[in-house]
Amino acid sequence: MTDYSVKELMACWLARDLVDGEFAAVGANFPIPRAAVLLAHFTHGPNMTVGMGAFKVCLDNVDQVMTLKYFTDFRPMRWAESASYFPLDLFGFHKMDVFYVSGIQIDAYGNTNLIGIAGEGGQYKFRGPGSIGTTTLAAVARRYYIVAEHHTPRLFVEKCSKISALGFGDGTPGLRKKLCLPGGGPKYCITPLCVFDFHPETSRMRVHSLHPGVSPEQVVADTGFEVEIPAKVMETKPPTDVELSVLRNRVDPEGALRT
Amino acid sequence: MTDYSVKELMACWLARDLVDGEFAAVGANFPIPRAAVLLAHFTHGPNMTVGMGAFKVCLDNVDQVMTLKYFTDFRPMRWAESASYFPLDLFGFHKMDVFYVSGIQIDAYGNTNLIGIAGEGGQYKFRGPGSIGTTTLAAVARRYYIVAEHHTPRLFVEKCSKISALGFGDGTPGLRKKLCLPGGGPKYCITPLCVFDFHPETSRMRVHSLHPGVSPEQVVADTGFEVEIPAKVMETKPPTDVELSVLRNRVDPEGALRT
Amino acid sequence: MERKSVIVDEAAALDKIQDGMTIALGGFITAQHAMGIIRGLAGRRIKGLTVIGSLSASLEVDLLVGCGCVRRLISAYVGAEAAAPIGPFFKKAAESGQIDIWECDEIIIAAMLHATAAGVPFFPVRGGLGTALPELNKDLKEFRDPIHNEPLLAVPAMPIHVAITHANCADRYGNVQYTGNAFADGLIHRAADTTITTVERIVSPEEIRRDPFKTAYNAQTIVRMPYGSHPYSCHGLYVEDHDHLTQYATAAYMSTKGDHSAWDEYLKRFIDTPEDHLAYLEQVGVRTLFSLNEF
Amino acid sequence: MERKSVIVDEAAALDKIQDGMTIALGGFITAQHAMGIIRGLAGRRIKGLTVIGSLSASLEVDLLVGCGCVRRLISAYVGAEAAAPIGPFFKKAAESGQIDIWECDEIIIAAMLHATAAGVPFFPVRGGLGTALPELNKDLKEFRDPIHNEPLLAVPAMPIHVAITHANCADRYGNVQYTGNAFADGLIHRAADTTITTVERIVSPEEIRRDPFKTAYNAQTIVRMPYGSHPYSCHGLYVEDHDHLTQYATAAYMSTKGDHSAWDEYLKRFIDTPEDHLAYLEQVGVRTLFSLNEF
Repeated sequence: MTDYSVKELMACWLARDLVDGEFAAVGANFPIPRAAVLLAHFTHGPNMTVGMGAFKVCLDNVDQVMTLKYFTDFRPMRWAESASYFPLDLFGFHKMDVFYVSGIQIDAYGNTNLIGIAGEGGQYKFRGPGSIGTTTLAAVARRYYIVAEHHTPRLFVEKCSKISALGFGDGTPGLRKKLCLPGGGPKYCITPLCVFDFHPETSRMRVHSLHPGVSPEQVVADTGFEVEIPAKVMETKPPTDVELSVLRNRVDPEGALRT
Repeated sequence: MTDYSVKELMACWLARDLVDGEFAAVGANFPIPRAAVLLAHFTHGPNMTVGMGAFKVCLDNVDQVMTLKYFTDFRPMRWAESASYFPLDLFGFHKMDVFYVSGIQIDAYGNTNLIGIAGEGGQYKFRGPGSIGTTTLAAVARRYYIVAEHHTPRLFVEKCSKISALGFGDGTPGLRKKLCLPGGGPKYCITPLCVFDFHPETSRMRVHSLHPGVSPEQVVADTGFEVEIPAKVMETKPPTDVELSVLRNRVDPEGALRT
Repeated sequence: MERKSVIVDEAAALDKIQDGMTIALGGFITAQHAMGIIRGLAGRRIKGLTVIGSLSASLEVDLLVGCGCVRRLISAYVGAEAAAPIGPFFKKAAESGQIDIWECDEIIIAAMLHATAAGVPFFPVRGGLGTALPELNKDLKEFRDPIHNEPLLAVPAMPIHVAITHANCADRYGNVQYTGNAFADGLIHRAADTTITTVERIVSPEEIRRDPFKTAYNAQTIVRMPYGSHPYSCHGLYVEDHDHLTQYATAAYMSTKGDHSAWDEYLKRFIDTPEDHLAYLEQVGVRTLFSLNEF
Repeated sequence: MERKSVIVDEAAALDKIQDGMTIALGGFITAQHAMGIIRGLAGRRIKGLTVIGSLSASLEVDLLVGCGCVRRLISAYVGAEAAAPIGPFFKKAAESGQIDIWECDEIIIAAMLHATAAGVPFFPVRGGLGTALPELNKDLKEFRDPIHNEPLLAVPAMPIHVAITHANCADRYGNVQYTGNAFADGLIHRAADTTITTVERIVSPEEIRRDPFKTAYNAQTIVRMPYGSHPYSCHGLYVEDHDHLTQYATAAYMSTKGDHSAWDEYLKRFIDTPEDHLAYLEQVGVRTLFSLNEF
């Protein structure tokens, strides 16, 4: 089996959870989900609608995709079937199948924070960049994934200082339904150490699988909230040779995920 | 002075009340306002935004404009600076300066009816074609004109059976303001006999001017509501030679208004 | 794995529309109606439809009313301007109470579609206050806005099973492009669960990608139907068939007055006998079709 | 009577923007900002602006914050992705409470613009319920929809004095066309009282009329500014000047940490010394400008 980086592992794992025909968008500066969507499109999703920057593209005849530094990059225009600029219309979000979220804090109930961390007297001790589109998309997209490029106790906290995208709130059963949010909420959270899912009753994160070579103790040590680890925990299935080959040759020729 | 038809008189009178720079739309199958807008554009409104079918056109270099049978006619495309399809966006209506309304009934307070006339047991004895865009435009356009191609007691009634476009309701002072409608309501109503304006206190129609040769008695006889005729009533100013020349040569070469 | 084509034939498209569904028809007044599908529904005498004739409709809706397909009608206008100030069957059905009418104007119907497309339960509008609309249409609720306490009308969202549109071209993957105005077609596409689009021409995906900004939406079902909007216009290709519309309007009007002969003849010739869209076009005739050149 | 041109020079356009106004900036993140005007406002040290950086903004907003122009900020994001995860002056001003932030995401800001453009007092959205947004932004009101009693968030309309956008071309009558995406520029145009658009090229009215479907809106004021979006991109012409953005981000970051030398140098060279947009481009240099070719 070929050697692989943990980012490649994360991308391959996320790709497998995408279904042909789904509608998924690829952001810029969020390389793991980008790779996951493109990999799924190339391996088993020819009928996926792929949002790339401000376009919907189909890449069936495309050998290699360039990496974009900026979301608004015009170059995917060459593969575009239509132009797409969602926030403008208020439209179609609830028809989005899948979406990816990150944050400066991620809490035990899958809430995320891009706003900031409160300090003294109502001010911020750390201000984040802003919610982008996550507040609404987390509310309405059919499902979403939380993707963390690091796994530290400062990132994974018991409670977000400010919630910008609602996961399962404080864990109140049926909270999302009570708020009439059409989206199902976060399905998984993937980190460099493990995959979390959400306990169906408590809505708290628990370990779904550990990446190869990662111990339960390491996850406990690096997570800022008390985390449930089932007795029999799976190992995250590593990338196959085929996946790695498509990933490296067509999706990520520049090797952004290899380090 | 050249001879003219009453429709030509109506178009010329309406044209004079349009100001350069205003935004006015030209419907199909509503030939008098159409002629008024185009005439104003040619004579004193080079900076008007003229909505013609689904386009915004500028006709400064256009010798003659064809008459359209159907609103959706694609041919004004040849003069278009932009495509325009208002209802789609819910936008910009409150920025529309001027609009023209007709009806199967027009009442003493400038309300109009395109819906129908109630019969027995909640049914219609006469069903109209529907409100088109008049309900909202009458609420929000800065001002509007009611244009009647006929003047009969059946058309001009004390109270509309069903109001599709609100003028001044039942005359309650400040009604439009109370309903927070941004538009000023109907400014004038023009008919083949006269121009009506609205009494500033009662909001009822009263004769503003009589067309040349029309007697006050004729207006009273042909109006279904009690109409105020001021002691010193003006005569509607007839078309000038210049107006008629532009109207006949550039706006209405086919003579739709001449009969 | 291969990418799937979404092109189907006429019968397969018609099979997607069943009794009792809510359908939204594209185009605007006398432009761009998917007449191949609409005539098919009339021919099959589909029953109990809720029909959204967006935003203002023409005699395509009148035809569905005349053939008994319509239970509930949502449109700001039903007529053909110079050719017919009002749809005759629509008028009669409205007067007899045979159909329910969701009373609205174009902006209220647009607000309903916007709410549906955006996935919110309602949209607020100003037009309609002080008119007969809230009395005639119980779905419209007067309320006070929660911020400034201003009076408004709440227009509810409405689930729509199928949008049915006509456009100039599409590729086999359902990317639809128009030469002229798409009117509210993109909006009803987004509001509906699925979209059937008839097109004048199928073009290559490469042709579509030449100007992706021209793509109006991606339809789930494409049917090729040249002159598919006849007797209505298709921007960039052909104008309304004024004589045909007049023939329809006259026959329908006479039928509502008790003289059914012309209408029965129309129905037989243009709706019931032709086994498909091309058979209909044969009835219309090449000479007539090619007389409708736009400019 | 003759039709008037709406083309003005840079100074005349800048004179339209005064202390305390609410302005909405076009483009999206690192694309298509009217930098000629924005740099002009920074250079004039205009005060007390409410700035809408729609829908997500970049360092053009950070520059205005850094020059003390901003009282209140409305944007879903302030950063430059790979070149700067967050605007440094924005971060510092937010942490020190120097500016008010109208907390939102892209869809909430879009709802605010839609409400303003449509002339209704508010628009309803679902996103934001259960988050910190209603607590942080007192303008957002939780309410129950009047039809189904579902919980929603009301996003109020907000009067906007001037929209400031950058596009590829316009004619002398203000008809604006884009080669690429216009993002929310059409929306802020409709929401604002008046629009100033800087364009790469003035084209003939005939050129505009060649494809009226490409006209995004009609601006009240046009200023010719080639490379007017630099250091941001303009679709179809040039990409972001990544090095310039990095230079800005580094200088600004150091300044927020107390070392002002690089920022003072940046400010002097690019904001305060150049007497107009072309003088700024001379500072950037022809070699750099022409290195930004898109493909």
